[in-house]
Amino acid sequence: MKFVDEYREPQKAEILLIEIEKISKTLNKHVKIMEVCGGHTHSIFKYGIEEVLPNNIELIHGPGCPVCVMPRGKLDDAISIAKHNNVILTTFGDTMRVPGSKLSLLQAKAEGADIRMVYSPLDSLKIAKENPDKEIVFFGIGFETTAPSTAFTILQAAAENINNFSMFCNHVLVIPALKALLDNPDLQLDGFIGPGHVSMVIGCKPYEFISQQYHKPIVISGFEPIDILQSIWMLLKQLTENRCQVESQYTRIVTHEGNQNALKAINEVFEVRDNFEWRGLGNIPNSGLQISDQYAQFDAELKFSTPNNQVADNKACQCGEILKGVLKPWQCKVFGTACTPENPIGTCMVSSEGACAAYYKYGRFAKAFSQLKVDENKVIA
Amino acid sequence: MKFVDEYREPQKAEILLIEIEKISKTLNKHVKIMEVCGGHTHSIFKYGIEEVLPNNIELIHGPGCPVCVMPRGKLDDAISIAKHNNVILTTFGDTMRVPGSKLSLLQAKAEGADIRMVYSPLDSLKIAKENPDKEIVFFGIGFETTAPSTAFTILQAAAENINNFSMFCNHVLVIPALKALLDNPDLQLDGFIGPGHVSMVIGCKPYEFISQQYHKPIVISGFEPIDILQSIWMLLKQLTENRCQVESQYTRIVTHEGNQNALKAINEVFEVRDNFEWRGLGNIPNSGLQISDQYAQFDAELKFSTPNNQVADNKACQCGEILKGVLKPWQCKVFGTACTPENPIGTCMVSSEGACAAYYKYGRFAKAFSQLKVDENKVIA
Amino acid sequence: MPQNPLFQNIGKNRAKKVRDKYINLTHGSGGKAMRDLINDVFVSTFDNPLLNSLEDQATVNFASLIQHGNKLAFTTDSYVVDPLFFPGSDIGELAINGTVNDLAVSGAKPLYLTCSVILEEGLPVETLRRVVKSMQTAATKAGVQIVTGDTKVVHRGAADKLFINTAGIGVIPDGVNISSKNIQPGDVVIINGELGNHGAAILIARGELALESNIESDCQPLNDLIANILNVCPHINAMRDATRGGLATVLNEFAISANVGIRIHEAAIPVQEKVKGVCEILGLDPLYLANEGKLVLIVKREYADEVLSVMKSHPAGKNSCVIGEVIDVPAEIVLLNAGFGAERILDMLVGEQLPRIC
Amino acid sequence: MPQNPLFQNIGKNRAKKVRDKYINLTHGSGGKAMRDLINDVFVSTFDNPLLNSLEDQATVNFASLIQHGNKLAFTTDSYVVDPLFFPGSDIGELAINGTVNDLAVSGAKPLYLTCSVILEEGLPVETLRRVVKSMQTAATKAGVQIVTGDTKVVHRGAADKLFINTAGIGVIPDGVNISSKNIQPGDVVIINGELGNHGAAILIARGELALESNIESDCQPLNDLIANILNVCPHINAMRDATRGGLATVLNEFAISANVGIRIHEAAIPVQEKVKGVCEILGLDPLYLANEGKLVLIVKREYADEVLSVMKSHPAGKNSCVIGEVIDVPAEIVLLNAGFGAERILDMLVGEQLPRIC
Amino acid sequence: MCLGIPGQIIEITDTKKKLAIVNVGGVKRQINIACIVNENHPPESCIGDWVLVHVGFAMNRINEEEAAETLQILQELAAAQAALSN
Amino acid sequence: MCLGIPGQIIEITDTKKKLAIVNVGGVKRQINIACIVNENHPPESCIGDWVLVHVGFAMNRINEEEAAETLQILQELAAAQAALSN
Ligand code: SF4
Ligand code: SF4
Ligand SMILES: [Mg+2]
Ligand SMILES: [Mg+2]
Ligand SMILES: [Mg+2]
Ligand SMILES: [Mg+2]
Ligand SMILES: [Mg+2]
Ligand SMILES: [Mg+2]
Ligand SMILES: [Mg+2]
Ligand SMILES: [Mg+2]
Ligand SMILES: [Mg+2]
Ligand SMILES: [Mg+2]
Repeated sequence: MKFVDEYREPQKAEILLIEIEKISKTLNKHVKIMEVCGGHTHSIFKYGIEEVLPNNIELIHGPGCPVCVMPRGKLDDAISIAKHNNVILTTFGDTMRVPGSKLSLLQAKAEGADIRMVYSPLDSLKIAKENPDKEIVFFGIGFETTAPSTAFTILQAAAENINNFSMFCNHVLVIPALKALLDNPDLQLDGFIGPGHVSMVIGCKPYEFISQQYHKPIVISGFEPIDILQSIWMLLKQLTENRCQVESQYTRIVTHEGNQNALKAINEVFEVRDNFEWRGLGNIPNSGLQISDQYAQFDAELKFSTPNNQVADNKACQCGEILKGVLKPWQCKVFGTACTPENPIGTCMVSSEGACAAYYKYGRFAKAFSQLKVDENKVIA
Repeated sequence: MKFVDEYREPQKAEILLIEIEKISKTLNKHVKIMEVCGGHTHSIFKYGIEEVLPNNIELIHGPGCPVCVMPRGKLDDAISIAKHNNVILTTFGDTMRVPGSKLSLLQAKAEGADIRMVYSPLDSLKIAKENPDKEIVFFGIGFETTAPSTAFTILQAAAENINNFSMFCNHVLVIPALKALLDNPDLQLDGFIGPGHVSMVIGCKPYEFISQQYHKPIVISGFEPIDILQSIWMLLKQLTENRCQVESQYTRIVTHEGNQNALKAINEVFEVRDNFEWRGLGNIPNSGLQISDQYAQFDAELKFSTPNNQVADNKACQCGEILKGVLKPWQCKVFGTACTPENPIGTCMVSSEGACAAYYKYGRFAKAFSQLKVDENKVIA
Repeated sequence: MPQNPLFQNIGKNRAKKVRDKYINLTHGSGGKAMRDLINDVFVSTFDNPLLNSLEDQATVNFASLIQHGNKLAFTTDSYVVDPLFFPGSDIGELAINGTVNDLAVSGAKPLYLTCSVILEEGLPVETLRRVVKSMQTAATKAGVQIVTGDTKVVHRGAADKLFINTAGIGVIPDGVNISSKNIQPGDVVIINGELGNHGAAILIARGELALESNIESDCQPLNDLIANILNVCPHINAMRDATRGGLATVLNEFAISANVGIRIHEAAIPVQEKVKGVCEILGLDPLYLANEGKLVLIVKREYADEVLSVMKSHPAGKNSCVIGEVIDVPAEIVLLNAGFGAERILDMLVGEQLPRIC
Repeated sequence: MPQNPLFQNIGKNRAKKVRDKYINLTHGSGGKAMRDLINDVFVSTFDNPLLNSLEDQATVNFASLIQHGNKLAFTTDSYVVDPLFFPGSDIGELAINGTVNDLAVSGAKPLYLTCSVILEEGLPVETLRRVVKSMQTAATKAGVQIVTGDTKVVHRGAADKLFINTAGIGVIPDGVNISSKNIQPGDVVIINGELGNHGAAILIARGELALESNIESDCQPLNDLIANILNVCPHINAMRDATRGGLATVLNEFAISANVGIRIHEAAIPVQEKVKGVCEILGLDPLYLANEGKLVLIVKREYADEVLSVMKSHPAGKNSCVIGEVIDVPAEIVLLNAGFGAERILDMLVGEQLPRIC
Repeated sequence: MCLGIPGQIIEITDTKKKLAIVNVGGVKRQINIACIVNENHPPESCIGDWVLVHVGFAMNRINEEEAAETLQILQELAAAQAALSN
Repeated sequence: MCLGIPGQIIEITDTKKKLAIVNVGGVKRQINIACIVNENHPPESCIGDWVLVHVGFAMNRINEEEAAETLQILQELAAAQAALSN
């Protein structure tokens, strides 16, 4: 596949690894790089990138998985809406196994709630038209990447006058979260791998505060292994050259200004919430979106009363520390024992973009493997 | 079971058969007795009574099976009601396999109509309460035996203010049908076995015209084999004694005046239709019931528009002649070949109360069996 | 070996207890949740070496089979009964006994069964556990092992709670040749007890007709009874369990298959008073009602007494009796003798007495 | 014999064609409608002497079995795939090939299958006929006979259209001993072609995701391919068809069962471009996608070339290739080599990729 | 269709709606007794009554004396037949 | 969640609602192209465009020149490495 296969070729990875090796030697210090986006976390583990990096390059996995940062109370709210007799809750597959305080959506579905996975929020409108007697509620989650699609969906519903559709809006914003992270004194980072698809919408400009106020370099990156390796290399170069700039490796997709149509739709349909609770990170000011007054008729929060409880995380759960990059997954006591992808305690164990799930699923024993590298049994070089 | 087992004892049957044998010899002529009620037809075949009667006593099977006299158009109407998206049609199991012009209720159900068998019309009210969003329509059929139960059901619906219940009323009356039969010059009968359960409601009085105007004897009978044999014996006695009276063998159930509560309910809820079409018999004046104006809100004919077509019977079908007692089932060309209980062409082949079905199911080869009576292989005497 | 402590946990982490209260789609996905369900619910209950290997198939040496006879019997039935639990039995016991009986009526010693379930999303896991335990109890009683299986989960509304399929194999002893083709005029018809209990029990348990009674299903394995019969009389002509469609259906199948007539005698057919009550209320005929532990056998008249006496001495045959005889004409017809000289045809069932009884 | 002309018609009247357009409850009642359905749809299509006797079980002499080997293989699977017909195959072919393959992977020659169907009231009879014909076509192709069966009909809404269960028996030749317990470090992993076609085809056929592609299911019988392999190399260590849960699941099952590790190489695993496309769009992994004609086998390295060459010369194995090797540590773990020195765990599926694919 | 079956009323469940439990050969069901009650025979007095049950309604009380009389006729016939054959 | 995948637009199905068919490795789906159209680039002109697809939307056009440049850097690195190792 064009624009995919080229960025997965092992030979290219090897070229970059040689450069990274070289430059990390010249740096001669331990370097902590945070990949902000869960998509990157997933790719890093799927392709085993962490394992092939020099020992002094450490990747810290950031809070950029919308599923992982979803507080339990919000799940409970979604379930309470879904349990209404005449409601069909539509949602991306990613949310199905996230534990609420009692149930996940998957379990609520098993108990009888009509919950349907959709590929696109637009599919909800089709379901709404096919089920005029039902209320269709889309469980909107995601960062700036996804917000344009839900905004356009609401605009489309308004244009077509679809009155039995609404959205339970839980969009979150990357920039306020990054600010919160950077203000955390526990966390010492040397640079960031920037979220490629969020940046496709918002452009490179909004990151300038990172280089200007916090003096950290950031490279906005694509999601294929070559993209990520190249971004790491670019970051290391900034570090050796004592630069701290907003650079983009993902120039084939990301522009400086972002996508104007997408931003316009977001601004039209949504407004920024004063405060939004992130799992593990607590309330972050101006970090969530809600549906604007003009489109209030599509706001499920106004159509349905929800428990709207703040539910404390499981005591054992260290997701907050994981999301902040302060702890490694295996430092959580329940990692891989009580907390596994099949029975997650925290959200980081649910989506394969969560650091805990990624470690468990792909790299559980990565340290162990390093001892096993030389293997005479290999049949394929 | 009390009031049942006593009337099924073979020894008692043998006593009566001896008397019948004796009396039929003294009569010394071919005697044609019509059992009016399908319940009798069913018992006669189930217990093989026809076979054990003397050769000069012939039983003619009358039109007293409410399923058999149902015209195809009425079935089509019921199906058209059932096919409404929000309708649940409730019905006695007996009607399920009756062929309409295209489908039976069983087939309409298979094609998606919500049709439910109930034991009692009252069960429809329960279904109505459990399904407030649906319209529940009871397919009311039956003679005077059944009309009180549907009348009380409507009274109950009115008392409880159940607005999503109605009835498609197809009740028919025995007396006008008997009059029509007696006026048919083709049919020469010597006497009637009267319908025991219809008479339980209407009493013995309404039959007096038969003895007084048409000078035929009638004995109202129970449904067990002893009841029927005793009634035949009583009829034969009237014939030898040149009497023609309304007698009752079924005195444990039937009174002279009938059941006043039942009659009152019928008169309150229903009124007599000027005309009603009977399958095979055509229109018979004053032979059907419809819901009275006072209970019009429960009249499905007013709630739903139906095709209301008169549909001609299949050309091969001789049901009319069978129902009038003019032909024997095996004289119909399609009997047992194209027309079988599993694929009935006419209604008389559907219910086991229909003469054709009874012959096919129980007595198809009765004539042949008479040659096989002596059988040395019998292990049980 | 690497020393990472997490690494040591692998084995322990692999097979888990099912913690979900309700079956969900992941339990049929082929992944971990399914593996856990299979291990925790099925394998731990059915627990036998053939099953525990968890290959895609069970394998048995012919050597161990041939000791029982010279022919293999092979059968299958799906069970969709509603409700799942009913007085006297449940779908699990039924799924074992039904298939055991279909093997046993060939004279076979039933040996190995499969268990394939279709689960509806939302089924309480506890319900499944109960059913599976009931299957194992029945299997133990019947002396069979459940050696391989399959699990599917379908969306809510795509199945009704739980369906089970069991297939079975057994071995027919040398010299036993049971087939409806063997039936000859002069043979007698024997049954092992009262008819219609299962069908009546299900009907009442369903609750739709609001009937109340303490009728219990007759669900029971017949293989031990049959082994006893074959012990004293290997020359049984034909044998079948009277399940869906009841006695009337089995007799009609026999009559058609052997091109003979069969006459039975109403007065000789045992039916419980309560079952008669249900039939009278609803206009049903107990001869068409389903049974799940009723044997119909056709033997030469000369063996009848011997067979009857061994049957009566077995708990599953206490009320055994002769109910009729095979005749030459009319062929392919079953006759019912009403007792006062009258006979009538007992035809195959037309329409349905009851759906979802097995 | 009596001369009544009606009497002469009995035989003819007994077995009828099914005239209904849609399945209704009487087709599962045990009565005439069911008999007609069985005769007209199943028996007339599957048509073989073992089935045609219409007893409650099929019987086979051991003598005819033993000629093929010394062990019996026995398996079952239920098929609930939605939709019933999909590019490249349908539920009927699937129900034969799936069970044939579960037998064949033990090295057995598949011989006899059962066919048990659960039909939803309202199913077009024509749909059932198509499925049954497809079963027979597949059975003929695979060289097996359908020898016994069962039919149930449930109310509309109590099942989704049509479910099939097939159980199967086959015979394992002397000297063949295939079991995941045999797997040893040093063995190599071979598959017979591109992965994920079946799962992707079903997903697209379902239409819910509004994807369009001409991906066809790989549904095919593997018994002939396997017989060829065993011909040149009876010493296959382990073999399994990669169905629900995909290649990843089979390899994990192997690793757990044999207490070994397995390493596969991403670059060596064949996946069609279109299947990759579906996976990329939906975030799925082709290694977890279902297949219905894909064999995973583990052989000693010394046999690999020979096995591969016989596989490649068979139509069902044209794209066969070695994809990995068995290692001693980490035990019970499957590793995926990404190609530039990086390795990661390929775990069992958690959650579901797709429901109702088989 | 005109199926009717004898049963005995064993319990009154709702005097207002006139509902009772009938026992038919050991099987119980709730039925409506509106057809058989009046001022002289109120619901409470129906316990023990034998009735003819049709589609969930008690249609009439069964007259035990009349029932006995009907059977009595048969006994007389039998006696006469026996006398004759002796 | 932020999954995006390159595909090529092969057909415009609804210019008003801004719907088009995208081809991803031989698999087609209808997507919304509202994010990538404006006066200068109306729907009709999108055929042949490579776009990044996310939850049924074309989020951005893919810049082929930029893509080539990114890879060019790698080639240069490779060349340098080759030179070095020679
Ligand atoms: S292991 Fe589980 S509980 Fe612990 S931090 Fe990770 S997701 Fe949270
Ligand atoms: S055989 Fe059929 S068509 Fe002929 S009269 Fe009887 S029911 Fe009517
Ligand atoms: Mg069977
Ligand atoms: Mg029991
Ligand atoms: Mg069976
Ligand atoms: Mg059987
Ligand atoms: Mg399976
Ligand atoms: Mg299997
Ligand atoms: Mg194919
Ligand atoms: Mg399988
Ligand atoms: Mg398999
Ligand atoms: Mg069966």
